[in-house]
Order: sequence, then C-alpha cells, then structure tokens
Amino acid sequence: MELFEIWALSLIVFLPLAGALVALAIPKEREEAVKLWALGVSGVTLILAVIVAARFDFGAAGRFQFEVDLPWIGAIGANYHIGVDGISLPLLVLSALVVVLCVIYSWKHWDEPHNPRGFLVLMLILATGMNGTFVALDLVLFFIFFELVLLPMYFMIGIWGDRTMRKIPGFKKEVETRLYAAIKFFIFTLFGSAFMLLGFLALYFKSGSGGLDPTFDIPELIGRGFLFEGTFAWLVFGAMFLGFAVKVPMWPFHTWLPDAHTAAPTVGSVLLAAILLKLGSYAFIRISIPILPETAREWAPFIAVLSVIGIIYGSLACLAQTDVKRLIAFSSVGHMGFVMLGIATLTEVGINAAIIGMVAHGLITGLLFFLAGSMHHRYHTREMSRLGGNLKLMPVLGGILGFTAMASLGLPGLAGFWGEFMALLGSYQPLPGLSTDFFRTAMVIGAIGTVLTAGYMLWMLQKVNLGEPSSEWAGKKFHDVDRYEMIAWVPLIVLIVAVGVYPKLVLGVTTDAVVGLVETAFSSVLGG
Amino acid sequence: MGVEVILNQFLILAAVLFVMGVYGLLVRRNAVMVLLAVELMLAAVNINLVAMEAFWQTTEALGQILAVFIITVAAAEVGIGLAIILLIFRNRRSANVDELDLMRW
Amino acid sequence: MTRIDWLAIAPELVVAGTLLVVLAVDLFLPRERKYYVAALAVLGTTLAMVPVILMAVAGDSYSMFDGSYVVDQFALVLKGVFLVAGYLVLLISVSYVESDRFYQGEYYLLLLSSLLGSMVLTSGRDLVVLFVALELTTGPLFLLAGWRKGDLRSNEASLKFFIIGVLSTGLMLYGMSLLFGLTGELSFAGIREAIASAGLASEPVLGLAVLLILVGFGFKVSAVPFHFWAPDTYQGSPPPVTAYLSVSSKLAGFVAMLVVIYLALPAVTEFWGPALWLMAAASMTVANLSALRQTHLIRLLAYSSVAQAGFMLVPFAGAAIADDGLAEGLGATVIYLVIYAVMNLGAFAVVIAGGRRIGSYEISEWRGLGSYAPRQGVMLAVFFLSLAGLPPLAGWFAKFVMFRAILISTGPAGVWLAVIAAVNAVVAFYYYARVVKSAWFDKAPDVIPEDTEAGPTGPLNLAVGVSLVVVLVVGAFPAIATFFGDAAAALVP
Amino acid sequence: MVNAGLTTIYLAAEEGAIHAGTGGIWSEWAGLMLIGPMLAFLVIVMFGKRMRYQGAEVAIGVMAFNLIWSTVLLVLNMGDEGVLYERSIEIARVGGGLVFELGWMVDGLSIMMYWVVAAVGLAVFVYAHGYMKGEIRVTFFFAALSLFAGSMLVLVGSPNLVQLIIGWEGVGLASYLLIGHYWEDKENSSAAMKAFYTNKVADVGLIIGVIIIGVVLGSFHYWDLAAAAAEHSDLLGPVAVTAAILLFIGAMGKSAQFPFHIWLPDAMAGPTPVSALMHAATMVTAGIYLMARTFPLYQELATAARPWMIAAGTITLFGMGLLALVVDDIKRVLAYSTVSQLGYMMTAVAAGGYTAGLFHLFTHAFFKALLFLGAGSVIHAVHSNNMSDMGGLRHHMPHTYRTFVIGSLALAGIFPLSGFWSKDEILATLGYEGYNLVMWIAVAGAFVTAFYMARAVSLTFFGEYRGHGHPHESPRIMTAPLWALAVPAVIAGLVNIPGLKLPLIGSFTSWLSVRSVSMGDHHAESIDLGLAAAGLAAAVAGLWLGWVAFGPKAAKRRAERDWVEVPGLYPLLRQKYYLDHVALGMVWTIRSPLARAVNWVNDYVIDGVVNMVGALCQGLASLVYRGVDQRGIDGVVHGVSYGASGMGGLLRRIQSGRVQQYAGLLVAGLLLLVVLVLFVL
Repeated sequence: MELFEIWALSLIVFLPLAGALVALAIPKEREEAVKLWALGVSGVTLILAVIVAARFDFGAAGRFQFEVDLPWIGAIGANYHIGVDGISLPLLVLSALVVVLCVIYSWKHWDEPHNPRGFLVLMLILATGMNGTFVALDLVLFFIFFELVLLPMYFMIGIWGDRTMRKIPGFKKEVETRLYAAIKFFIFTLFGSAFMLLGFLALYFKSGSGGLDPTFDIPELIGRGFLFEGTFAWLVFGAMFLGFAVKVPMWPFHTWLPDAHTAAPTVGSVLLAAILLKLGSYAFIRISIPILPETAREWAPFIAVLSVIGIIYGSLACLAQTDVKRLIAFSSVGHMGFVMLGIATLTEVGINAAIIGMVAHGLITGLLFFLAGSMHHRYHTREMSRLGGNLKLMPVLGGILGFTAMASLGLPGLAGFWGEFMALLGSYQPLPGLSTDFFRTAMVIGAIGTVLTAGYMLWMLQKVNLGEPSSEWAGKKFHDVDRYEMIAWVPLIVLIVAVGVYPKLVLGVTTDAVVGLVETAFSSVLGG
Repeated sequence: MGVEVILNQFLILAAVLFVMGVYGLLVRRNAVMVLLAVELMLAAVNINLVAMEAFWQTTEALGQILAVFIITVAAAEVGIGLAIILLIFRNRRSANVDELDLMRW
Repeated sequence: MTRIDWLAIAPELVVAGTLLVVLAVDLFLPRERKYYVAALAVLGTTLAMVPVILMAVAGDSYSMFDGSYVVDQFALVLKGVFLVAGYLVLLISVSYVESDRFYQGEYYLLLLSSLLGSMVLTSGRDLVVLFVALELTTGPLFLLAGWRKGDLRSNEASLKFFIIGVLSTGLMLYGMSLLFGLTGELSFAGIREAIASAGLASEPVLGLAVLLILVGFGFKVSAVPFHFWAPDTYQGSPPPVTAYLSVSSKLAGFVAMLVVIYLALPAVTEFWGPALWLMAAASMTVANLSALRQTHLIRLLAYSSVAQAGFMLVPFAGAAIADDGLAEGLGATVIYLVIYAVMNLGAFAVVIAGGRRIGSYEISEWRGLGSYAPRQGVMLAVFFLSLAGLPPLAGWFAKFVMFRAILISTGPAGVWLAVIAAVNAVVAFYYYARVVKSAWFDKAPDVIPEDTEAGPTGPLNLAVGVSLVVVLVVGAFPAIATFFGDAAAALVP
Repeated sequence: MVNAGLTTIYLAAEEGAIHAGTGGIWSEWAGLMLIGPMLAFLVIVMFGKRMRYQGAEVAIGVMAFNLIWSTVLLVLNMGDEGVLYERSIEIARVGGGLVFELGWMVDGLSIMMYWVVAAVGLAVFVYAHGYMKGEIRVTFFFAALSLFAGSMLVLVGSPNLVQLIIGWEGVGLASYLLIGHYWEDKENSSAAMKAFYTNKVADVGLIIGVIIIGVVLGSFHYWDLAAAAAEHSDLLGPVAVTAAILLFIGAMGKSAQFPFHIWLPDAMAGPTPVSALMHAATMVTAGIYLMARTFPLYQELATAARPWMIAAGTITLFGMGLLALVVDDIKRVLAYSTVSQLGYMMTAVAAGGYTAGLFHLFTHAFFKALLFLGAGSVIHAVHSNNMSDMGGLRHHMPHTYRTFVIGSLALAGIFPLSGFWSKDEILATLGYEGYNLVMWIAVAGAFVTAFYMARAVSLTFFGEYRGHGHPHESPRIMTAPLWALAVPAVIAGLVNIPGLKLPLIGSFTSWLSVRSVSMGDHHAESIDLGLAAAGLAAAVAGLWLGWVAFGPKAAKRRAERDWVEVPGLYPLLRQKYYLDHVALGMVWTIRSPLARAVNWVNDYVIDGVVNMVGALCQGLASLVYRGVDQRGIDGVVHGVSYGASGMGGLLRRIQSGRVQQYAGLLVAGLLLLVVLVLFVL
C-alpha cells in the first residue's frame, strides 16, 4: 500500500515513456502489436491515475498527496519533487484519459505518411510530458516536462500534418501548412519558455536571500513569497507570464494556435486542445499566483483585459473562418479567455472556474477535434462551404457534432457551462483590492462573448450539419461513426454530461485546494 | 636615466615592430611575405620579453625562457606555414592569399 | 623541489607513447592495413583514460615543476573530457580517413599530438606551459585542416586557419609579454599576487595585456569578432577534423581562458568582464543570425559552434559581475563544455555518416532522410535538438546552468545578457530545426541515396551510440554533469 | 380587493407557522417528474429506433406518469392546507461560500406549472403521435420533446436560480432542435438559430442577474432572495434594480417580449405540436414564471424596474396583436397572438398582479395549445400553412372546427370561457394598481385579439375552400387531444372566479399564494362588473368586426385580399415594424465586417507582426551574414588599412585579400574592444 503511494505518480509519468522506448523495439511492420502495446501502456497509466484518484484523500485536497521528494540535481538544488493536490488531480486524470482515447481513435485513422509506430511513440512521450507537468512540484522538473511536450507535438504536426499549400500573409512563397505551423508552434512556445526559465532562475536566487538555501521547490517557494516583491517580482511575473500566456494561449500570443490546430493530425489537435493548452493556465494557478500573489494582483487587470479581448476576438474570428478546424481552434482562444478571466479574478470561484473550464474545454474541444478529424477523413475537405447536410449523410456523427457544439457554446447542464458561468461569477466580485467596476465590465463583455460563441457554433452547425448535402457528395457512401471512434468518443460524451450535471466531480476535488491556495496567497487582503 | 629609459626605448621599438608586423600581415599579398610579417611580430614580442627580463632580473630568467620557447615554436610554425603555402602553390600556381575565396557565400 | 610524479603525467605519457608507436608502426604497415594505426590510436586514448580515472577516484592532487604543472581535479576532469572527445573523434575519423585513403599514419599522429597538447594545457599553470600547450594543440590542426591535399577548399581552409592563428598567437604573445613586463612573473599564482600587491588591477596597460591575451583565446574558441576563420575552415577541412576543431580545439581555448582568468586575473574583472560580455553577446547574435542563412550543413555547424561559444562565454561575464560568480561561472562553463563536447561530436558523427551516404552536405539534399534512414534521422534530430537546448536532451542542462550563472547577478548587465541569450536560444532553434525539418518533414528524393563508400562504419556508429547515450542520460540525470562542474570548481580557491 | 402583505406571510413561512403539509412521498419523490422525461430522452435516443412506435410510447408513457403525479400534487395542494416541500442536492461547492444545487421544489406555483406541463404535454404528445406519422425523424422528434418536457420541469421545479438557468437553456435547446426539425431547408434551420440566438442574447441578462443576486446574497436560493427582498436587505438593495432589470431581460427573451419577440413567429417553422406545447403553452411562459418566482424582488425592492417592464409588456400586448392581423400563415397568426398574450401576462405580473398573470398563463396554456393543435390539424389536412389555401373547412373537419372555435372564443375572452376570467383579472389588477392607460390599452388589445381570431376562423373555416386536394378530418388520435384541451379551455376559469371559492378545490389564488414563496400580490376578490363589461364589449366588437371584414361575404367581395390595407400602418405591420431588419443588420454587422475585420487583423496584423519578426530575423540574418560577417569587413578592413597607410604612407593602393579581411576584422575587433573596455566602460 505504502509502495503504491510512493510509486504511483512516477509510474503514471514514466510508464508511457518506458512504453515508448519498448515500442521502438517492436518491428515497424507489426502495427497491431504496436497499437496493442500503446493501448496497454496508456491504459495502465489511466488505471493508475484512476486508482490515485480513488485513493486520494478528498478531505485534504489542499495538501499534496502521493508526494515524492528525492534529490535529483543536487548541485543546482533541483529535486525530483512530485505530488498531486486537488488542483492537479482532475487534469492528471483527464490527461491520462485523453491519451487512451487518442490511441483508440487512431487505431484505424492514420494520416499520411502512416507509420503508426512513430506516431504512437511520440504520443506516449507526449503523455509523459503532460502527466509530468501536472505533478511536478519543482520548477526545474516542471520546466523539463513543460518543454518535453514540444518535441513530439512538433514532429506530429510536421510529419503527419496537413500538406496543403498555403499562402502566408507577408511571405511570397507558398508553404505547406504543416511546415509553417510546426515551426511557428515551436518558436512561439520556446520563446515564451525561455523567458519563463529566466523567471524561474530569478526566483531561485532570490529565494536564497535572508540566509535561506535557494530552492526550486514550489511549495517551499510559496512559503517564501514574502521575499519576492517590488520590481523584481513584477519582472519575474512578466517573464513567467510570457511562458504561460503563449501556451494558454492568450491574446495576442495566440496566433500559433489556429495554424497548429489546422495543420496537426487529428490526434495531435485533440491532445493539443485537450491537454497542452491547459499546461499554461495550470501553471498560472500552480506557480505564478501562489508564489507571487502580490504581483498577481498588480497583473490581474492586465490579464483580465487580455482574456476579455481573447474572448471577443476569438469568437469574432471564428465567424470569419471557412475551415472547420480553424474555427474550432479559434474557439479555443475564446474559451481559454474565460479560463484566464477566472484566474485573473484571483478569487476562489474564479480559479475554480478556471479549473473546471480547463477540464470542460479539454473534453469538449478534444471531442470537437476528433469530430473534425473524422469528417475530414470522410469528406477530404474542411471547407464549410462544401460541407453541409452532414447530419443527413452521417446521422450519428452529425448528432455527436451537434451535441458537442452545444456543449462548447456553454449549454447549461453540460460541462462547458460551469467554466463560463463561474468565471463570470468570479468577475462580479474579484479579490478585494481589485477594481470591481473594471472586473464587472469584463464580466459583461465576457457574457457578450458567450453570445458570440453561441453565434459561431450555431452558424457552424448550420453550415456543416444541416441543410441538404451538396451535390458533390451525391451517390457517395459514407461510413457513419465506426467502432473505434465510438469507443473513443463515448467516454468524452459521458463525461461532458456527467460534469455538466454534477460538477462536483471536478469541483469536489478542487474547491478545498483552491480555497487553501487563495487564503494562503491573499491572507493580507482577505483577513478579517 | 638608466634602466627605465632604455627599457622604454626597447618597448617602443618592440611596439613599432609589432605594428609593422600586423600591418604587413594585413596588406601583403604574397603568403611568404605574410609569414615574414608574423616573424616580425614574434620578434617584437621577444624583444619585449628580453628587455623586461633585464628590468625584472628574475631568478629563473623567465623572460628569456619564454623567448626561447617562442623562437622554437615560431620555427615550427613557419615550417607548417611554408608547407601549407607550398601545397597551395602546387595546386593553384600562386601563393597570393587574396585569391582564396572559394567559400565566400 | 622538483619531483616528477610519474602517475600524474601518465596520461600524457601514454598518449605521447602511442603517438610515437603510431609513427613507427605506420612506417612498416602495408597500405591496405593502415587502419591498424587507427586501432592503435584508439587503444592509446582508451589506455590513457585509466590513470586519469585512477587519480580522479583517489582524489589526489599533484604539483610539479615549481607549481608550473598541476594535476588536480580540474585538470583531471578536463583531461578526461579531452580524451573522450579525442576518442570519439578518432572513431569518427576511421571510416572517413579510410575511405579517402590519405596519409592515415600521419593523420592519427597529428591528431594525437593535438590531443596531447590539450591535455598538457589542462595542467599548465604558467604562461610558458600554456603557450607551448596551446601551440601544440593548434599546430597539427593547421596541417590537418588541409589534409585533403588535392582539394582547393581544404588548402584554403588550412591557410586561412593558419594565418589567423598565427596572427592571434602573435597578439596573445604580445599581451603575455606586457603581462610579464608589468608583473615580472610568468606563473599564474605569481601574476595574481603581483597584481594584488602592486595594486595593478586598474592599470590600463594591464587592460591592454588582458585584451590581447583574450584575442588568442577568442581565436581558439572562435568567438566573435575572432571567429572569421571558422566557417571557411570548418567547411573546407575534412569533416572529422572539423569535428575536432569545433570541440577539442574550442575546449582548449576555453580551458586556457579558464585557468588564466580564474588563476591569474581574478581581480581584473574590470577588463575581462566587459570584454567577455561583449564577446558573448556578439558571438551569440552574429553567429545565430548568420547561421540562419546557411545551406551547407558543416558551415551551419560552424556558425552553431561560434554561437555555442557565445553561450559558453556568458558564465564568464556573470563571473565578473556577481560577487560569488567565479565558482558558479567556472562550474557552469565546465558543465557546458562537457555537454557541448559530446553533443557536438554526436552531431558531427551523424552528419559525417549521413554525408557518406548522401554525398553532400547541402541541407536540401538531406531531405527525407528520416523516411529512408529513420535511425540516422532520429540521431540527427536528437543531436541537433540537443544543441538547441531542448529538454530532455542534455543540451538543456548546459543552457540551464549558463542562465543560472548569469542570473546569479541581479544587476541589469546580467539580466540583459540573459535576455539576449534567451532570445538567441530561440533564434538558434530555428536553424537547428531547419535541418530536422529537412530530414523529417520534406519528401525524400526520388532516387534514395545508398551508402557506397568503402571503409568500416562500425566506429562511426559506436561514436554516435556513445554520444547518444550520454546525451540522453545526462539530459535525464544532469547530476552526472554537475559532478564535472563540482570537481572543476575546485580550481578556484 | 385585498392587499396581502408579503412580508408577514413570508416570515410566517420561515418560522413554520404557515399551514402547509409536506406532501409526503409525493413531494419527496417529485423529482421523478423531472428525471423521468430526461431518462425518456436518453432511452429514445439510444433505443427509440428499435421501438414499435419509434419511441413515442416512452415519451407518452412518461408524460402520463407525470400527469398522474402532478394531479395528485395538485389535489394535495388544494384546500386550506397546501404543500410546501423542497429538496436539494449539492452539486458543487465553488468557494466564496457559494453552493450550486439541483433539486425540486413543491409549492403552489411549481405544482401549477408541473400540472400544466404534464397536461398540455400529454395532450400534445398523443396528438403528435398521430400528426408525425410518416414524417421523418419521428424518434428524434419524441426524444427532443421529452428533452423539452424534462428541461421545462427542471426549470419550474428548481428551488434556485442556477438550476433555473439549466432548465432555461435546456428548453432553449429543445426549442432549437424542434424548430429546426426539418433542417434540410435552410429557412427552418435559420429559424431555429434565430430562436436560440435571440434567447441567448437575452440570457446574458438572466445570467448576469443571477450572478449579481448570487454573489450579493451568497446564495442562489429563491427563499433567500425572497427573504432579502422582504427584509429590504442592505446587501441586495443597491443592486436590486439592476438585477431585476437583468432578470427581466432574460424573461423578455424567453417570453418573447418586445423587442426580443422576433424569434417566436419564425419558430413556427417547427412541427405544429411543437408550436403548441413550447411556443404557446409552456416554454414561452418561462419568463412569466421567472417574474413570478422572483416576484418579491420586484414587489419590494426593485419597484423602479416595474415601469419599464410594464412598458415592454404593454407594447407587446398591443403592438404584436396588430401584427397578427396581417399575416397569412395561420400559425403565425397564433404566434403573434401568443406574443401578445404573453404581453398581457408580463404586464400583469409587472404591475403587481401575481395571481392575474399566472392565472392567464394557466388558462392561456390550454386554449392556445388547443388553437395550435387545431391549426395543426388543419395544416395536416390541407398541407399548407397559409390561410389563403384554406377556407370552408368547417364541413370537412367538424371536430377541428368546433374545438378551434372554442379556443378562439376563449382567447378572445368571451364569457364564460376561461379567457374571459383571466383577462378580466388582469384588467382589474391594472385598474387597481392605477395603471389606467395601460388598462385601456389592454382593453384595446382585447379588441384586437378578438379581431384577428375572428379573421383567422373566418378565413379558415368559412367561405370556399381555396386549397388543393380534399381535406379530411384528422384521425381520432389527433382530435381526441383537441377535445381534451377544449374542456379546460372552457372551464379553467372557474378556479379563479372572483369571490367564488369552490369547495374542495379552493381558489387559484390560494393554490398559489399561500403556499408559494412569492406572495403579496393583489387580486380581485369580486368582479368589477364595469371593467368586465368593457373587456367583453371590446372582445365582441372585435369578433364582429373580424367577421364583417373577413367573413364569407367579405371574402367574396375581395377574393384575393384577406387583410385590411390601412395606408401607412399596413406596410409597417407587414414588415413587422422592421425589427427583423434591425436584428439582421446587427447580425450582419457582426458576421461580416466585424468578424472579417478581426480575422484580417489576426492574419495581417498580429500574424503579420509575427511573420514580420520572422522575416525581419531572416533579413537581419542576411544582413549580418552577408553584410557584416562576409563582406562588410571590406569596409572595416579598408578603414583599418587606410589608417595604417595614412600613418605609414607606405602604400597608395590598398590591396586586401580574403584572409586578410578576416585578419583585419580581427584586429579591428580587438581595437574596438580596447576602446570600449579601456575608454568607454
């Protein structure tokens, strides 16, 4: 039993990586074996994650559990410190789940140039990076995992990505979408994380003032928050902000996202939307706010402004898209805007909103990308003007698309609603000291954003799902949802409904942790 | 007077020689002349060292030791240099250093 | 008191012995058996590792020739690095030298000479040893650069390297003479004390001397603005030689810089601090930007190595700024050196292996490598992305300690350099990724190139394998690299 | 008339002094009514296709179950001792002391709604089973209907505002699905979108209003809201008007109040049973329900909001009634009529007529559903929505004709049908509260109502048949629900005849007000004969005028025209006051210039900057590499050499070669360093 406590998280993190290495040993031609292996590895990871969730002490969700703290790079004070609390647990489980679903989905869906082994290996490495980020409690460790996800995604986009030629505004030559998107994704993220690393190091050295040993340990740094103040803290927050905001992505650092999503293979898009984007917002909650609470208060209005711009801007941009995937990608900008708006309020409700928003967005947008991929697989186009009548050609697929779109536009009773609603709820009364007028304005604009969201989702549904199918598809036989797709999607659908009806599934874990976080970080303004 | 003044004169001589060496290296086309320019520079260094040794009078005669090493190494370097120049001359029938621009983008 | 401790100089003796044996054996070997000398050379370097490891484990420190020659942990660590680097270069060389069938015996002889020079360098604690060792390191390389005798480019590479080399040697020697003139000492310790006792730390002439000496080192490490020879020479030289140039030769420059700055001139931060700050910033920026335009893989690696030199100079700048920067900077530099050596050699090994097959170093010709030679493609990606500094490949840790060493100072100078380095790290990724992109994302040519060159590929693959393991393991467990850093940090009192 | 004090009653309830039973297991398990249709939805979606009646049996079965259950509750609630029960399950604790709950509330108001939904729902479901025979996607149709019923019950059964929102948008979704049932035609899917979207816009108000109340009170519970309102809570006070208006905006959307009514006529694109159930009887009354639920807020604190609400209601009740005069589509006639009647209800509730508004909601549900189903029956027979294709159907469709006329008379407010009583109650309340102008407009509205209903009946059932084919009476499965609804349409008024308290049943007011959270309204205790007469007179006049203008004789006179072309007014009405143009204009502005501008900004400005940085780096790289690293050295070398030559004067012409350029640059770099380090820094 004790053994499990110690090993569980490490296994969740490194099992996929080990699995990836083993998979490399399987001959490339034996595709079934590779797939089964990947499924097994990710499945076991998921089971472990579920067991961790089951054995998690919900009464002490604010405390780190399954904690392991071992020396790792002694010379620079970095430790192998991992653990989960109520904030990271839902995301960890989500991450483990989505990977399994992606493996299942990709069973029969391979983009050119095929090569399942390579793809699955990358996916497993990605899983390690994602799971690791959610459990890392050491800045260096966090940095490693945070960066680890870049490479697999880069290759996924670059190798299996969209090969259509595209004219890039500002450049003379046409390039393949995937090439442009892959490098853009990478450069953007790397740019952010380079500054993030500078921020981490600055924190480290500053934490050593006053006779203490400098440390990268996140809980330890939270305790030393008093050391970080003034311009120093402001700059450090800014440096980390760059790193996280690019990943979220917040306006105006978002432009890599539509390109990356459009270009990525289906599973890549799913993972990108469902998990990778969460790394940034999670980092705000895990690192920026608790360690630099005072500075977070200074930055909060700024973050709120960008979030609100993101919400409106993302929605409006969606309305101008002609490509389904690109539309969904832009919708992420809007949805993550709500997440960040929640965080910017610095309240319990707001941060809770962010977490459930992340989970919901992961489920919903992940599913949307699955659907977009499956549609592309069948129609070989994503142009909405050519689609139409999808519901008639493929009733089940169309139905699920309709369901997901509804979830995405924040229909109450489905998962997407809570994130938006609670973000607005938090904005009405932000942390004391923040301007209520300001945040209430943000709330109203955000609420208008929900209207726009509904607008583009409905419009997309009308274009894609409804109407008579274009004559182009006349006489063509379309396979409706196949078995693998069904197995991959049903869990998401069930979860969207379950979280929607019973948000306690997520909030029950997070609330205590969030309350603890906010109370610790902002005791000065909340006191009394 | 005395050591100070003489030292300064030697140092100035060395500096002038050194600058001439650098100048020669920069402007002479013929590779052999370039080599000679290098010798000039090294000679300047040696003058410096010997003059300073005269000033410091160190027990191990450090300046001289270094100067001797420099002379030795310089001989080897010239050997290497000449070998390279010979090689180039064989291939190109010219030893002009300004003609070497094959790798200019 | 002059007592020669034979164990202490055993590594150098083994290498020197191997060198002589190679020379002798080469005379008697028939042409088609010449590769035996390669085996001998490899054996020699491997043997030389033994005393190094023995001494390192024992933790002893030896001082000889009135302190001119010191074998301490710093020296041992770097000797080890030089030996490993030399070992890898030898492995890389085998197939190339064999396939081109040129003077194999002499090739290994010169390579071992250079290796010997750099090993001596690590122990040298006065200007004489330093100078001789540096020349011994560089001299053979002038010749090796021109080893493809019939190739005009190779000739050109050689001559350029030579001329710039001797110029910088001249400048450095002039600086040394000035240093001697000011202090009357040649040993590092003596110079340090003389500067302290005579209060010379702010003397402008001393500044001139320091800068002149830095030229010599700047040339060796190919830092901007002393790097101009590097691209041409790298491109023109036989690739294994380039690998050696970009690693061992560069390392030698850094070792020289380390011992001189940390042992002789720690108090003169006023001069070398800003100079190295400027050199670091310029190297990173100019080289990274230049690298963006390269289409030739080796030339790209040349600029990459200049840029990496810039990154390696960053800790020096930090050392000048922060109070306790010296030890931090030393550790960071050594860690960077160790990691850089392995990953850069790995990169060269892969490039040479690919070059054999593809027959060209033009990046566009490497398109689709990953599709027809996945293993090579993976290796290429691993090493290039490690050079770019991506976790979890070893390169990240090098960059990490580099940032750490500069950010230890909270002043604006440090932060700005850190920001410059950060932006450069991002820019650098672009050109490394371009190679990866060509190999993996672009479509393979219609005719897939086959490896038709003669010569064994085993050693080359071994070199790749060793580098790969190191890059991956150190990336995951950087504590291994910090061991080198810690050991080396003993240099600073 | 009586002015029941809200405060006292509320506080009494709080202290348990009120005489109310819990309803026993019927209340404890009332949640089954909420869950049942939801489960039915799931079951039908998953297994419906394999069922004999394509899922209709499940939907109808569940609805019958609900009707039985709610009838029991209704009965329990009658008499002196009512039912008051509430049960909530916490679904999330979100921090900041806020809790989200799901649950159900059993009190007068919700029981009335449960019953209306179940009763009308059952009738419509049964009818639909006949109506939809042979249509496409019947399974899905019943699934969506069940979803609607479930959502509606979730809405009306909710004890708190958050669950209300869930139900609120749930019915919106069902509405979207059902309006767009024939989504192959873009027109239909557009109508569905319009409905959903208009509501979504209004929901912004609802959501923000709920947020304000929730945050300020720390609770979303109606009880707490009522308590705070009753106590004139300091917390709630400052934001009460804002919150009230915001909630009202939400209600305007769902209840199609001007100017948010634009979606409802278009919503007629859905199958007729849908229109009957959702867009007439139940869903659109959700707004009224919300106003009733939060009545204390408006009554006690947010009185300043009431004039606005009354204004909106009045404009709706009159202006939208007029529109019903000029449309040809029978369903649209009924739709505008619905909008107008909703205006009555809203006006009443806003004016303080809690009972009046709800009573009209109650009676309207039956007769309007009846009318819609009748219209559906007609449409089923003639395969057209347009009255110009109908005429003379009274011979062909006797059942439909009779029930339709009953419904029309009820709607027109003819004594003693249910509509008469409820409309009179509204007029009385308005009069009592002193809104005389509004009252007279309402009387005029009654005239208009009667007018357009007379027109509709005349054009549909009288004169000559103008359509194609031979219309037949609908099957019994459709006519039976018509009659079933006709009964309450006639007698529903009995429950609230002023001054008359039926034995056992008690009065409508007592159903609602004593046991309800929201109380303290003013309702008529006795008939104001003058007012009743005025209302009745207006109705009769309207009927007469309609008959004269559009009756069989008139039709012969003007064969082609079935409307009155009043100059100036007519075009305005035909264009629906141009509100659709305004709305479309807004949507277009967002869709086209704005969205495109944003996308342009994205691609050319933000991305432009990104790409420019990329290009700039490339350019800079070229510059550095070619200009500085490889060639710019020429200049530097020349400079250095020039200096050297100037000094020495040895060479007139500088000849520099490649290597020497490098060397020169090296020296230049050194000099630069020397200058910088020794002299500058």
